[in-house]
Amino acid sequence: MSLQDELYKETILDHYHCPRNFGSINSASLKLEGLNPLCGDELTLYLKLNNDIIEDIKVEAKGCSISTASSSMMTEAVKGLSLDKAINIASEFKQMMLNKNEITVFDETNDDLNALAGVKKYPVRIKCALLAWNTLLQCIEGNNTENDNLKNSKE
Amino acid sequence: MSLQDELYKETILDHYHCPRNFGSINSASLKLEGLNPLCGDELTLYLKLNNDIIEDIKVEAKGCSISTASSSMMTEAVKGLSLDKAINIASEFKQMMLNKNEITVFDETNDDLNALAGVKKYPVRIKCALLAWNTLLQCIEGNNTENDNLKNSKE
Amino acid sequence: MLDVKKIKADFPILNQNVNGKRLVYLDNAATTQKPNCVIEAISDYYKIYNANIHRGIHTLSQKATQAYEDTRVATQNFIGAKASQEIIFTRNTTESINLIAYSYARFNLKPGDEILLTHMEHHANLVPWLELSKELGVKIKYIPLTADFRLDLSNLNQLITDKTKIVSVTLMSNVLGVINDLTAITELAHKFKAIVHVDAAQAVAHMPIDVKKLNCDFLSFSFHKILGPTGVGILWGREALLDSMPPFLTGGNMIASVYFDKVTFNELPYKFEAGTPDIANVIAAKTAIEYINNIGYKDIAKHESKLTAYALEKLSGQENIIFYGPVNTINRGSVISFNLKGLHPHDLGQVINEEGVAIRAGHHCCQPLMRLLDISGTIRASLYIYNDEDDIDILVKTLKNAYKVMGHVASR
Amino acid sequence: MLDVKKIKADFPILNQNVNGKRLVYLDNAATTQKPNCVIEAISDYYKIYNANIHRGIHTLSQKATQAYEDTRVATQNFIGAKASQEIIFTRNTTESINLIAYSYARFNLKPGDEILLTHMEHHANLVPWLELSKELGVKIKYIPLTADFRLDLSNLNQLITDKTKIVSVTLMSNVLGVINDLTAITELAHKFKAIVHVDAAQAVAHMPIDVKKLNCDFLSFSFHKILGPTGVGILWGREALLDSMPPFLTGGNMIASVYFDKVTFNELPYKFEAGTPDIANVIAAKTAIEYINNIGYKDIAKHESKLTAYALEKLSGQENIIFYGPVNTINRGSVISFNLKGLHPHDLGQVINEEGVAIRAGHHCCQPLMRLLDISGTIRASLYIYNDEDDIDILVKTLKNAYKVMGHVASR
Ligand SMILES: Cc1ncc(COP(=O)(O)O)c(C=O)c1O
Ligand SMILES: Cc1ncc(COP(=O)(O)O)c(C=O)c1O
Repeated sequence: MSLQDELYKETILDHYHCPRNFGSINSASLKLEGLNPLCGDELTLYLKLNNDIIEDIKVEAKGCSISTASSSMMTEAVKGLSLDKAINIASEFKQMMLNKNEITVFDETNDDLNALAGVKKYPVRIKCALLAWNTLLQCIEGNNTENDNLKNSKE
Repeated sequence: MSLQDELYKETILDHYHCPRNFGSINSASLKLEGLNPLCGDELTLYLKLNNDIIEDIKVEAKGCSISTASSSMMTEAVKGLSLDKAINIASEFKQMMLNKNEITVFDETNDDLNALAGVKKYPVRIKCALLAWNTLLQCIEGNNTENDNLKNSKE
Repeated sequence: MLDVKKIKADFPILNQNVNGKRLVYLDNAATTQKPNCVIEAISDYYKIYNANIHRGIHTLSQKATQAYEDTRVATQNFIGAKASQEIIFTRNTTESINLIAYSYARFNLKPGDEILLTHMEHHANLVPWLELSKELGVKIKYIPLTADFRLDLSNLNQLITDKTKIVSVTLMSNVLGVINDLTAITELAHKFKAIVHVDAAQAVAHMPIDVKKLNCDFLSFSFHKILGPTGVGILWGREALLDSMPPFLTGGNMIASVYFDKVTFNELPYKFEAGTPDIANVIAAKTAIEYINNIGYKDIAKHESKLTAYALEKLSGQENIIFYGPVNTINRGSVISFNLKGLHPHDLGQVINEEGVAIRAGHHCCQPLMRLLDISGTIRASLYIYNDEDDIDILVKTLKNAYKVMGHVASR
Repeated sequence: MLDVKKIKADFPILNQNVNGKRLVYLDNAATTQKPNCVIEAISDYYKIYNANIHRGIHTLSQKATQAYEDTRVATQNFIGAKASQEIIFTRNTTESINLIAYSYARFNLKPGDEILLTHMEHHANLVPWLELSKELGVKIKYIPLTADFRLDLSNLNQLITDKTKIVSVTLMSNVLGVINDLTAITELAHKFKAIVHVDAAQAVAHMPIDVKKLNCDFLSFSFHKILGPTGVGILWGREALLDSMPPFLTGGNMIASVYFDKVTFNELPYKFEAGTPDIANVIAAKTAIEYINNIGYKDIAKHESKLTAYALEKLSGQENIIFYGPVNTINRGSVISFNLKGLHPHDLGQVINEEGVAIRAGHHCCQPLMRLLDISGTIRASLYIYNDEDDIDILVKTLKNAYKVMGHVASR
């Protein structure tokens, strides 16, 4: 199998070349920077909440194809959802990337995410795929436990 | 070759069983404790000086056959000598034990010392053979540089 | 039951003569020999997938990283740890204890606090604390020994108080052979919120280690004492405890982000593993664990107990012998210390070595214990899975020769 | 001239396919491969004379001790040190630098004092000092870089003053490939009584090290970067300096005498080597030195220079390439960092790996330097004695494929 078949699938390259929801939100309710210490990939996540609903989400990222594509897919997957539902999807995604034995498959709505399953075969790249999702989870958790957006955004 | 031929020669065992100048000197001019950290052998060296001459020398030792025999031979070799001459013999002895290439042979007066040449083949035991001699050298040096016998004796 | 012949065949070093005699290796408490599979695990690494780990994207680096992390998981399971990130690879037990002293104790103890040790500790579990006591003004106390070489716990209530912050004890003495029951100690220590470190360096070869059952907070051992390579030890610590500690050694791999004026640290376990580790040996350590697990601690214990009983009996027949340690097999491992009256252990050791028998003579890194016993050292015969009764018989025969060579010297 | 074919045959790992392609190993700056003789030195130790060292009276222990100390002498000669006791064995360069920070700097620097580093240092030579600056309130200063990636010494007079206590610089950059002339730095530092540490981790593979000529006070490197085993590094220090320092790690072997309430330390080098060392690997390190000496640095330099010139030329022909480091062979080693515009180094590294070529992609433990260069990382191809023009050709061919797989992304 070639690298294109396993890792750099068309869907991934598409998101990589045209990342969705790329940019920043001026009046973000939540903002958090994420970092992959191993490779130096960085991103900044912006969330605009309406009560519990993710009304808007944007990502500024400097990263490899996997991390860029993953964050692009992440924004598509959680935009419009409640925070709880977003947490659910993020957990499912982490499950897909980290669980060696079980195979997670996303339904049609989130079909793009399935393209990232191939990353599992490249252990060092898993962190690239997880960066956006871990940042999302931390961002929501920080909001829940602290209710202190300013501090959160300064992390 | 057997152990008796190489290491535990008759001369050595004789000094081991009946160490010469064994004991302490009440009115010692110099006193110093020596220690072999690797095996825990300890000795206390006492010197009674008359000007520059080693008038009397005694050793209290708790050690193996090699360290006991070597300290016994040391006392015999330097008793009655000037400090300078004692330093010379000690240096020659160290030369014999540590120099891999040259062969040192002592003359008749100090013939017993030649018995210790076999220790060279047993590297861990060299320190046993050197303990008394190093203590002697340190004791004399301490006296020369500090002229402070009390401090020296408290080392 | 353990098949010694079969096991022996796995250890190439045992198949040789020393001083013209068959090698009888009885210095296992210092370091054990290595089976072929461990030696091969090292050369396989170098021959097939040697590469630096953790940051490499290429195939060799990924293989090496995987194998390195596999050992962490194997070690986790080996000692019943909750999470693999609780396993920190160090060079040896000594470094593990220094890590606790530098990164935990230095930041959590203040003048007047107390550290409790025992009279049977190895220098590795003495000197770091003595140094710390000088630096911080903390006090060191000791659990004394009973006449039969056991920990004397009768005054434990006075020894552990609310001043006690760290209790660090060996699970098995490398001189006396005794295995310590630590239940009362850990219980009382935890009552007073002290943390307990268990030095398992000697114990791990002889008995299964379970950090949950031991109820300790830190534990350390070295792989070279359980058939593994030199250069690898571990510190295990409760995750919350390790998380709360600042790093010890700093540099590459242990960081999250580095700027010219600030730095943030990586998560556990990497926070405590700075620089390129001893990759080959960490990987081979897993093979050592597998080898031991294949034999099983149950059979190891049975074999050791039987052999220790045999050795104690045969040695007891030797004139003038003095044992330092219990002369029975109750709660003791296969480490046997003794002297022959009127012979210096170094001379005795030399005579024994002459017959191809490797034993240790000296203070065994327990100088204070030697002073307590009023001796300069002992002869120590330590047995392991590849030793048999024949080895003991040869040892005993060498003893008979000792007085002939050395004569007898009344203690001076 | 160096016979690459013959050398290659000594390295078993090179004789294999990775991802179905012949392995082309170009990650030598991370760690080098090991010749058969080094691998055999390790297994010979375990198969013939494995034993714990320094205190053992038996034959195996004496053999092992001798071999261990032989490496010390070989290392002494290798770097032109005055005395073998100036060589301290550590796990790696990282530990060596920590040793200086913990045992020298902590006791000799006070608030307001300054440490001088450079902008091209590896995390190993940054983080220990940054930590120290937090603890002691000392200030870190940096020698900046010129536009052509060299140390900018034009303001050295402002950077080194009587406040400067430690200067720690790399002899060769593991990213830029440049070899630094340290003459002016050491001279000025010594004028102000600062001590100079040279990080030779990267340099030692490429050029002969002579501590007298370098005129430094400390020097460190890791053997895994010069054909030796993992797990062994050295710290060299002037004897008087090392003598004046308190020990770092404490425990067995580094002591003279231990009591329950006090301890005195052993002499150099043992004072700094606590616990059972990585005996097997220290012994095998000597074989690595011998292998390198047999080839000779003169031939190594010639080969590297020729190959580096070839690689720079071939790579220059690649569209969109950006080099980070001199595009000539003057005062530079065979470490070549670059990017292809519009490709992330991780993706490029992955594509290259797919063709059996092992290179490194990332920040190379130089995050601050990456920020300075305004990149997240580079591709780094580092060449050594077993590489040839064929390897370079294959690398260059893989680059041609990268845009085909990944497309081109304008920088965001
Ligand atoms: C310049 C430089 N310094 C220090 C190091 C750290 O070496 P080690 O990881 O062996 O401690 C390296 C290697 O990664 C290096 O290239
Ligand atoms: C009880 C005990 N603790 C600690 C150590 C030190 O182990 P290492 O030298 O591997 O650090 C030893 C072994 O010598 C030991 O027996």
